Amino acid sequence: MSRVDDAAGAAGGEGARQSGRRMLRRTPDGVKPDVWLMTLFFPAWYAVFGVIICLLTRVTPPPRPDVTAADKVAFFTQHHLTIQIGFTLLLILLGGAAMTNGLVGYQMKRMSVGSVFAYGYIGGMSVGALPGFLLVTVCFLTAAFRPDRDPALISLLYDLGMLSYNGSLGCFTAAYLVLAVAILYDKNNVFPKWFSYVSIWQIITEVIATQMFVFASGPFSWNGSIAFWLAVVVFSVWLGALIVLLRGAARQEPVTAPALA
Amino acid sequence: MDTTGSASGQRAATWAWLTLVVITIGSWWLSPAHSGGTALPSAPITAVVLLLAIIKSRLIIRYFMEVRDAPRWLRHSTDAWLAVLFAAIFVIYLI
Amino acid sequence: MQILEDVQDTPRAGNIKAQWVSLWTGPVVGVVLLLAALAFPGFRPPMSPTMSADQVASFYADHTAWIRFSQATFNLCGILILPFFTVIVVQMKRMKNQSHVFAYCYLTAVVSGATIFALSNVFFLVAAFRTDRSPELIMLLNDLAWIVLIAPVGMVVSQFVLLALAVYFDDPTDPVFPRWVGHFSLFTAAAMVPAAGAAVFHTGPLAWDGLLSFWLRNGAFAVFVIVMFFVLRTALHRQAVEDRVVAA
Amino acid sequence: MTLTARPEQRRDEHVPGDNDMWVMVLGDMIIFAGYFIVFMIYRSMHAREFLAAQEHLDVNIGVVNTVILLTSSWFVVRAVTAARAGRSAQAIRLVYGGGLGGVLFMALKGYEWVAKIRAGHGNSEMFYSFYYVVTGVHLIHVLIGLIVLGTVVRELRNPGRRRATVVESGAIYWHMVDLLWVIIFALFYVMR
Repeated sequence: MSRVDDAAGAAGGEGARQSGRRMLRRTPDGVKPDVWLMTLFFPAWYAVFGVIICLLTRVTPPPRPDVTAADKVAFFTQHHLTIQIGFTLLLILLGGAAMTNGLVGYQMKRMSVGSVFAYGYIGGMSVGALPGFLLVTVCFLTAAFRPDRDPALISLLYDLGMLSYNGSLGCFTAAYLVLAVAILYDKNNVFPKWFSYVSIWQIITEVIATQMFVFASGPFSWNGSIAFWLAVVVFSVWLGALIVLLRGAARQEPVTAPALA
Repeated sequence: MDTTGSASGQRAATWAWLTLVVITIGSWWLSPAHSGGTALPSAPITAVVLLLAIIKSRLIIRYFMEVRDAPRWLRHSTDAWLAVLFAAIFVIYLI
Repeated sequence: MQILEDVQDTPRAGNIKAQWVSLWTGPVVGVVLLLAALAFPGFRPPMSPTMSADQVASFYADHTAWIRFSQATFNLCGILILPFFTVIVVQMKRMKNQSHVFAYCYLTAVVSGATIFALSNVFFLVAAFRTDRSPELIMLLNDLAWIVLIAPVGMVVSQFVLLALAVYFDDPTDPVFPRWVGHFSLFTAAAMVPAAGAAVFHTGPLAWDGLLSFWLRNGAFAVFVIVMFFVLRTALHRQAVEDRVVAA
Repeated sequence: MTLTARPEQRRDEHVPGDNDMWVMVLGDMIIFAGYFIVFMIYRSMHAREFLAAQEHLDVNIGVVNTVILLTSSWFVVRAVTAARAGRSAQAIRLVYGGGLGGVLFMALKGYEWVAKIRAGHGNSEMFYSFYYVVTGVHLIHVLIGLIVLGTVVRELRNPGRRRATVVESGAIYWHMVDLLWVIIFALFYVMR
């Protein structure tokens, strides 16, 4: 950022804040309106996402891995319409994932440890959107696109979709790791230290999730009690905590704080 | 920091460690690997093993993690964890 | 843009120069991609989703060379459009008294969106790699290629929405971009949305060869890049003047 | 038990370490409890198969590893006492002793894994699939514990810091690794 901006930033600041206020009247006092907007968007997006994956597309809780090709065709026939509605919606709304991750990256940039971890988080999560969300969307929509395809190919799309969705581990592990390390080193107390430990649990669940590439049934399969259900519990704790902590972090940042470089 | 209290705490921890080692070596004889390839399920042995595991866990929690000097919520939550976990394990075992 | 001689080697001049170069990659890469698009037989007209497996297979067999040439060009040059969008990020970060949270979200969306685009040409190229494969498999690869190319609009939609939000939250007394850029960006976002239907419909305007999914989506994106080139050029010139890198 | 503390020994109640570390430890204990309970459910569904597989586990290694880990925990207990008394050099040596125990544990565990895989006990057997996952996750905790002990040493080396809570928190994490192993030992090696 240039010197001139810094000088003008202080002078023209009030105008921008006012226009921001107009955008979002209910921003609490002392909170940056644009940050608050994204902070409110965060749980809203995950709520919509939850509805899409749980109620419409039926990928969570996951369909069984240990079924025949005919059963998989039947799965796509039975949920044909909701899969198409849900995943088409997700195609449009997928960018919300980038927005929520960008918000976390923004808060990480406010930490005393500088930008390196924030960029690591943004990088890991941006890459993760492809195998983690997009591939299952495309696979399931392609399967539903021509239900009369050879059942072996439908089965392939089913496995490819589910394994990429549940089994894309590294991108998220990298993001959780840099988040955990950043919180531990941070002196600005953007997030409390215990949240770093919760992120470490997330890494452990990703490690266990490697087993879903090995087992088609049992506790370590992609719908298994350990590889899936325990991981979902940990993820819910992580996500719930993050929603609350992002609000705290937004409130904690002074509205007059200069923009991040 | 109160060094005399620490010293006695350390002595207690040392006793706890000794007890833990003795129990561990004792469990050696109970294990199925010593049955000469014909291990049979045994509820009494399992009960003993689980009891010993509870004692060991509690020794570690109380004396190593120093929970015995901790506020009540921590003492109670660790005890509750032990109780629920081992009760669940034994009940599932019996079913 | 004529950089003043006495600031030639300063960091702020370097910043302007870097943005200037990145900005100009936009039209250059744009022309290359346009040529690639014209060279792709499947775009003249766009292949229909109603083609049978045998028709798709013989299409790949008949046009193998051009498909390979054009899609390899997309593969090689598609992501070169990224520096153009990073200029937008840098300009968003100049907006006053904003936290720049939108800029970081925008950057995340740009990276993800580009990654998705990079995938589609791989499917096209694999389909053209062995044209003697079973037609069912070629059709599967072709479906995946088209759906990945056209339907995943989420990342670009959120880019345009974020740019619009950033413009609306900008300081109205001294904005980086004029306010109409926000409206234009929202309009482009809206023009992208129907293309998501390409993963469902076989015929009509929402099919991947349809008026909305193919022509409106890609047309709006191209218009956005062209318009933003001029908007960014103006914004960059203003920054250069403010930073006293060029004469006013 | 003969080890109940006499009332006059009780110092003022205080949370050892800090609350953040207790979130980690209690949460991890709950997560592991989940693994143990799922293990027990599958074990009771395939009791005979599990017991037969258990017989092939080398209880000697199990016992030695348990004693190693208990002893390393005992070193860390003494390190905390030394740190509180201001004997930082001794505390550092004791933490190194504890860390050495962790390294030995990992080495023996690695040997045990290799031996089991060579003997044909891969994860196609249900018992061994649990064994590899649970002991593997535990090994990751040992590894994290070694990193934690490293931060404790760094804290003790710096004369300007040496905060008791940091040393205590690290110790609590290390004891949790021990605690979880003791239960793994009972469920995988000994019960029948």
